[in-house]
Amino acid sequence: MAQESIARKIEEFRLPDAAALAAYQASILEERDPNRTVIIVCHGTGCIANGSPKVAGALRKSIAAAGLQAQVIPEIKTTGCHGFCSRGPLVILQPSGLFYQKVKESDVEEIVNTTLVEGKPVERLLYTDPKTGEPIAHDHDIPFYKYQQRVVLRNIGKIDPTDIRDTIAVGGYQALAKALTTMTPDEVITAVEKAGLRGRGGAGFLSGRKWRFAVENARKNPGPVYVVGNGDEGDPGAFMDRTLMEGDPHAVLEGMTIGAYALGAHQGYIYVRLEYPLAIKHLSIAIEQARNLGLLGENILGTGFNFDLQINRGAGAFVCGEETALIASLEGKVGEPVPRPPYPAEKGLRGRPTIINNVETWGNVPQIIEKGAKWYAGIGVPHSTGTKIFSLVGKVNNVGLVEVPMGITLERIIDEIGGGVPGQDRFKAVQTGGPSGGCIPYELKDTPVDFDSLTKVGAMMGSGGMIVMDQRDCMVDVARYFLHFLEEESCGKCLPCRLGLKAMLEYMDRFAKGQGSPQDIDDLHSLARAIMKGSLCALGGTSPNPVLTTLKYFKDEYLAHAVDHKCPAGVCKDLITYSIDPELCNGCRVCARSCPQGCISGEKKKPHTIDTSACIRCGMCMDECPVGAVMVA
Amino acid sequence: MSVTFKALENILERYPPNSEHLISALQDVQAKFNYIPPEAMNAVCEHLGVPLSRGWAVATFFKSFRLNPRGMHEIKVCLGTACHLKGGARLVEGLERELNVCRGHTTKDLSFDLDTVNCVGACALAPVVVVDDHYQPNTSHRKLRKVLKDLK
Amino acid sequence: MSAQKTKQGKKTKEGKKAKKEKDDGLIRFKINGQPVQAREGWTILETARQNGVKIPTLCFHPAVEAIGSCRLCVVEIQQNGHTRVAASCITPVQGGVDVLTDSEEVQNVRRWVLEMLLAHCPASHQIRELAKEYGVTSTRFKTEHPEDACPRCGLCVRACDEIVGIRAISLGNRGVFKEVTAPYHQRSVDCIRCGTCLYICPTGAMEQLFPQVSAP
Amino acid sequence: MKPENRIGIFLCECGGKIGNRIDLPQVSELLRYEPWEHLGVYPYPCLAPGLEAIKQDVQAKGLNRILVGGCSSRVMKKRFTKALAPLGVERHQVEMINLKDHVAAVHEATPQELAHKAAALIAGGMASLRLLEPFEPVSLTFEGPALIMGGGFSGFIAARELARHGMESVLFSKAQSPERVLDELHWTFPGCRIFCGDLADLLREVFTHPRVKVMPDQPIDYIVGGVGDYHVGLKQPDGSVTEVAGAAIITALDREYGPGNIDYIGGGERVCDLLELEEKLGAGDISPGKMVFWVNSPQHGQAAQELAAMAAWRDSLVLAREHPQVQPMVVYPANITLPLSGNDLREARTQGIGLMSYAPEVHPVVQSGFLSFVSPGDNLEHEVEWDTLVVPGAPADPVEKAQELLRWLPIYPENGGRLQKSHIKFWPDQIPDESLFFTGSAGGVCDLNEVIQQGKKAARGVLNLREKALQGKLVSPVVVHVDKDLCEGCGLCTEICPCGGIEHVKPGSGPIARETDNHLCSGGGTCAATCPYEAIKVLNNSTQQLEARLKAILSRMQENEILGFVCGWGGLASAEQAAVKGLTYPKGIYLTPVNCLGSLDPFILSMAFLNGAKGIMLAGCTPKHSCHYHYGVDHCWYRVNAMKKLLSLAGLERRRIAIGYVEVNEPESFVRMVEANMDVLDKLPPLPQDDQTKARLWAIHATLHRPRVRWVLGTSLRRPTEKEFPGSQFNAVDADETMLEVLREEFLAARIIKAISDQPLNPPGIALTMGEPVKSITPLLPDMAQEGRIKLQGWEGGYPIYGLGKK
Repeated sequence: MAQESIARKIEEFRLPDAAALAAYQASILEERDPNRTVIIVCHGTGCIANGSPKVAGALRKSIAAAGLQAQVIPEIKTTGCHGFCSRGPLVILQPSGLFYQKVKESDVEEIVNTTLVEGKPVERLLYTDPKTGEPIAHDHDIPFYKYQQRVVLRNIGKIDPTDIRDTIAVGGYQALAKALTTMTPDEVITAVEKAGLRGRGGAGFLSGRKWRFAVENARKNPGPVYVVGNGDEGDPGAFMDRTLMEGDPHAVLEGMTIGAYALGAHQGYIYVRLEYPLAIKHLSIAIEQARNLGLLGENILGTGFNFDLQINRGAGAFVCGEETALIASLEGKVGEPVPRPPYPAEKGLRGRPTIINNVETWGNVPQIIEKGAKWYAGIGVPHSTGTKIFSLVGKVNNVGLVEVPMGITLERIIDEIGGGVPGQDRFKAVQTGGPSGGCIPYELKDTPVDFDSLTKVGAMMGSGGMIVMDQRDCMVDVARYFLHFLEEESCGKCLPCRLGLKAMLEYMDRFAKGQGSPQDIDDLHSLARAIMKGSLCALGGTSPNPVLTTLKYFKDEYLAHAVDHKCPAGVCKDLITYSIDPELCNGCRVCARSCPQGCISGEKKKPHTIDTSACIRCGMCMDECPVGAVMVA
Repeated sequence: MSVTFKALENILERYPPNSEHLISALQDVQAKFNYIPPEAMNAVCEHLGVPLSRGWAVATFFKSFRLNPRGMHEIKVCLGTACHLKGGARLVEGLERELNVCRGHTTKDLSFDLDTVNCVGACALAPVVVVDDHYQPNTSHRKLRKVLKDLK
Repeated sequence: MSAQKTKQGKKTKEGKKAKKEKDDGLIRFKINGQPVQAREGWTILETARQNGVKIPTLCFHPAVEAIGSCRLCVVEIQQNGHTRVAASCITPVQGGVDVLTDSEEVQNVRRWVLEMLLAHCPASHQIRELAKEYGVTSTRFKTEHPEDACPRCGLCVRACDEIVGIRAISLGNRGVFKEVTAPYHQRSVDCIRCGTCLYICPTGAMEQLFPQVSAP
Repeated sequence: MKPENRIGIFLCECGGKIGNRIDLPQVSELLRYEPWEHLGVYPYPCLAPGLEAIKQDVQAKGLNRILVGGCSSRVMKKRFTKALAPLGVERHQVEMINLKDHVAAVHEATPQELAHKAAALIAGGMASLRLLEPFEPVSLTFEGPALIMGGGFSGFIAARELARHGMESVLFSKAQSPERVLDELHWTFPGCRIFCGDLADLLREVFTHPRVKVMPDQPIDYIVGGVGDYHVGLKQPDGSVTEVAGAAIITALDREYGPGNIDYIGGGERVCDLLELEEKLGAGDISPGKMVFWVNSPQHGQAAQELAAMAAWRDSLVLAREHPQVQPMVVYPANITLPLSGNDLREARTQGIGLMSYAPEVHPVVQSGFLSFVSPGDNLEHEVEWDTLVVPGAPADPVEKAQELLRWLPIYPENGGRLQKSHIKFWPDQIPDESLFFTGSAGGVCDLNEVIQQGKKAARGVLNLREKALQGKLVSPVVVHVDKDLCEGCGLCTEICPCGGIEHVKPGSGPIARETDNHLCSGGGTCAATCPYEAIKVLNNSTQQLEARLKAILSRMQENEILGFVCGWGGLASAEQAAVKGLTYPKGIYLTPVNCLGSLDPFILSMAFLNGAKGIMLAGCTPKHSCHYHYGVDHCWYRVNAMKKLLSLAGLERRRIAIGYVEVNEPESFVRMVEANMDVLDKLPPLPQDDQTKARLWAIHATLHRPRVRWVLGTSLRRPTEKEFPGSQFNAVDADETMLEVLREEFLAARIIKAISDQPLNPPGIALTMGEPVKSITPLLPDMAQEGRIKLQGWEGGYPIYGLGKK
């Protein structure tokens, strides 16, 4: 694909061998003063949107203005996402680890004067523990971080993703060097097998076995082998791949290169969603820098091994996360899946053995090589080893990205790390595994989060989206939402999926309208089964999950809709009415002005009323009301 | 302005005549003309040796491709799960009324595109709306109205 | 006559090969309990038809490559304990398995697909016939386009590509909006009006579509 | 030497679709005495198990002729040929008889009855297969430059592409320098000044490139030769003719624009058309003030209007940049679409360019200094002020160069003056390679950028041919073969060949035998059926094969049944579609598909009657619109017309033969056609079998073999575009009577010959056998004797005795 050279800080020399890499790392560490303050300003999408670039700029200015003595002039580093997005923009001072949250441009002056000059923390910018109410000064003490175990995300937030020197300083590409110089391809595969690494993309297939299979096929009919990094993170409510690619692109590159070495591949592709421009940019820079250092391309680290990477931009199709569809689009075709077998590991890109792994999976590989399979297998639980990154979103206090060892219970993630549900004592359900995952009710809060346990309760690990829902969320509506999503994303190749999703939606719409009958619920079951069994690819095969799990755990809600014509959560438009609480209403007229139907009346400074006959339940008034006087029932 | 052969040549020269590059080439075309003009589509297909029917199928299959001229400003409303739970759907409906255009289309005066996107991966900021590549975190009707006014 | 010579050469060679296959090349399995024999590369559907077992199809035609999209031809394949449902038109034969063409599971898929087709292709009498044949006479689903007869199986598109080689038409758009069209919904001037798509269309939908996709 | 025939017949049950309707075992029984090596019935020959069985039989029995009795050859043949290719079985060695759609599905009759029909059709197929002739494809050389003629702009880009890929080209151009080309550009592409910068680079590259030879454009004297080896003769000013040789010809023709229609506006200097404006722009004298571009003249069509609007928009941009004292505004009809994006509007805003659309239903009105139009937005009449009013130029016909080229190249003017090359509606595998290159806006109103793409495409096509030639893969199958001994070099075939498959000869080179260019030939067969001397043969689709096939079929038909010919497009498709739709029609019609009705030799028709056909029906594509061989169906019309005349001369009913037209998707029409025709013929008795009638039918047959008759038929093509009639005729009736005259005379002559074929006779004797008055034949006899068609063998009782020469 076309790449204008956007690399910065390109080294002008190649690393002739592994020793040179070590030397280079040493030299970088050499010139860095470990005691020098480094101000880290998070430049994850979240923080950027909240204005972190402004903050960084302001910092530079006022530090220059403050006229500190040379040796204490801090280095300002813009890094990838720290995960704690709900508290952005985040500013962290290293090595002390002082943690400032929700920093605004206006706070910068104070930070510089108080912290840098006087060396005291700015109390009001610290994170306060909602439980104790105590301010917490350092990131590692904040529960959100305390209970995490960061393996794949270890560097994110510490390094500048656009500067390979940072990566190398923290030991990047050491695993590659180790693999290339001290291990045979077979040993690498064995290591991955022993580590028990499972695909982080969704199905959780054992990566090592997949690789072995591909190698055998390549031996049977010789020719090129390809590796693909799947960064087409289509699951709504999931952004760990994005964070990884934006914050530590070299980890992905290194993992893929090691994999390529193990598989004897010389060309690789990273398939990134078009909606992730920053990820594309950082990866391109990383590739450029790695090439220039001889960590990618011809004769890597002087070992004679050649491997190069190319970025393909996704074009907007969820189904392209399915590997055969992804291959189709890599070949410039319509992204329709083809039936498996044959699996890509046998006949993939251009009909050759192809290994497609999620970028997070690739991100795990260097660690396995560096620290050893034993160490890795020690993390998590048997059959689900290592850690998994989750994007913890929805109705939870600490929205953000968390990496935890497999096997940790849902409750711990949501309560300890996530800090519980805002305004309510318990969550209602957790949706995992993206649109074709399932909803797990509060009752199953002790379910350990690993591949098999989640599948057992009808959900799935998926790529790691974890959406927390509270009492204000209607499960019928949620299921409907996912169905609608899948209907839009269905490629339409096979009938059960193309027509089936539409058909299921028809049932759901009936429920949402308060129509339908218990009989419909049984029909829906049988239809769902037909779609599951009949569909051509995984997208269709798993598409009924949201319905089936909600039916399983929240059947009463379905009945409430179908029989009592009520939406307990007050979401489904046709079953709710908006009204204004005269107690709370201060007559500011905002709602009246915002109402597209003009069906809200009332004099200034006097309580308003809604003419429900004309109301289209668009919810404008509720969203706009400054005092929250609009109620829904 | 509509396609010029020079601009096209500059794009096509990047790709060897191989059907594999269809999607990338179309993406470049879209980046250049901010939609895919028919002439450009023909040229790309011709150059890569794929039948027009396939080029068309690909361009209509993938959501990111636009076959009609784009407006001056692009509004993308995120409908990811988090945003959905926090009222993303209501935002779109609001904008549809505001601009009097359906999602996925361009206002008659070509001033705004209204699009929805499955997830921009900024769930912490839900509901999110992306206006001309600027994220509008935790946005609301009122905030959006202001943003649009500034653009006009 | 050069053809003749080469053939002589081939004949003996292939002849031997054929013999060898006779000895060991056979794949044995069961369809609905009835033992059948097949060869490497045959599909379950082909073997079934060879043995007079009826399996309904819509998107299958011998003249073009099968893509297994209509799922009417699904069968249940039982192999030491676990079973799977697969489209027989694209599933190669496999020794030792039990293939069921009319099991509970299969019927469930088939019935639902047919019922949904009734709602979406109401104008096709071929589909109504097929549905009736499998006991589906009414549908629970909304019919939005009463004149629609096209199941989007893409046979016409594959025919125009694989048989004719013109590729005047394609399946545009995706999912529920999928449609058979010529580029830009204009009548294609590339179309040679050979009528192959008309002939191969299993539901008669092409009759309506042809004037829209082909310029006289 | 011809390989011995080893025919294998494979009958398809089609899972009952055929098996239940036709008694296939009985079919085998009926074919028992036909010379086949293998005959079998299969459930699904087309599926893997079936194909495998066929392969085994082919190998085991060394079959080299495969006949599949199944369904549509159009759809299924590839499947079989592909499977059998590895065994060395060639495409033409496989024949398919469509039992499903021509017999099983369309007739209400018992399986036994249908078995008879099936057997007849299969026997016909076998008879045809038996006459196959093996042939070796000819590989072509492809050396020398590409000749780029016509002077269209696409020629330059083609030349550049070729040059860049290391191929020489000779470019004929009026303008001899980049500047001159650009000066004249607006005559063909108004509004393209804005590209001048880029275009200048392009042209400079072309004019200076060592691999491009730019030659002054000269009148064309001739273009002869074929793909890989063309020779073009150019008339020099001094009258001499110089010849240029090349491997391929790219014809680049653009449509010119004439002065716009501004008389009805008046306004003198202040009103002009785009062309004038561009000349002013070139000269740089632009008067300041409001300049309104009014896109008018709907009569030129939307495409032209869109182009004009684009031109106006582009010129406005140029003005805005170079002449800020001008405020341009484009007023265009609302029913055309401007491909402008938000960015363009932004630019327009910043540059101060106005864009307004008017409701086309109400024609705008020009006043002095104002233009009033109705806005589609508010249905209100608005006025714009103008100091200069600009209207588009009028698209004219293609440059006169076109006329010269059309005489030599297979490019045809459509109604509306639009040019189009042949080879537009064929199966790709009917033509070996794309080797006809025609580009430019003469093929249809289009923008410069599009024309440039066309130029590139043409160049790529030429390069592809060269590439193939380098690998020795540039081969043309021998489709048409001209018998040098029979050919008299009359050139009729070249005249009527729609696809350039028969080469031209230099003017004044006299009657020399024709060469065929099988790379261009599409196997339409019109030439073969027309050749007065029957010197042309379409290999493996020959008239002889068709004759054999029909004889076989006729011999198995009952006396009340009729023959049907369907052309491979409209006729065949609609016939088979009838089956798909489940329509039915009487089983008494035996359909024989032919490539195009134009390939039906006239004597095939007479032969059919001679062999006892009760009647004949022909179904082809609609003339003008959809005959894939341009005038094939028109040729056939004339032959049917002649046949009718001869029938009535022979005292038989004209309506025993009828032709009809049907489109590919009109099965109902086809069925109606058949039923109507059957009704007509049911009312007629079978052909009388008495000697008199036989003799007359023989005479008809002989008549249609006569070069004189065939010549008249060949030249009497009913061309839709032609006002004139053959010879010096000036009206249809006249023309028809001449033809009738010729037929009457030749028919009589043929009957005379028949009369004396057994033993010599004197005039009264001849007249007696013929059942004609003596005086009607006496004038003819001496001439015939002179021509040597009959011999004067002596005198008897004062009467001359005529015979055929054998004593």
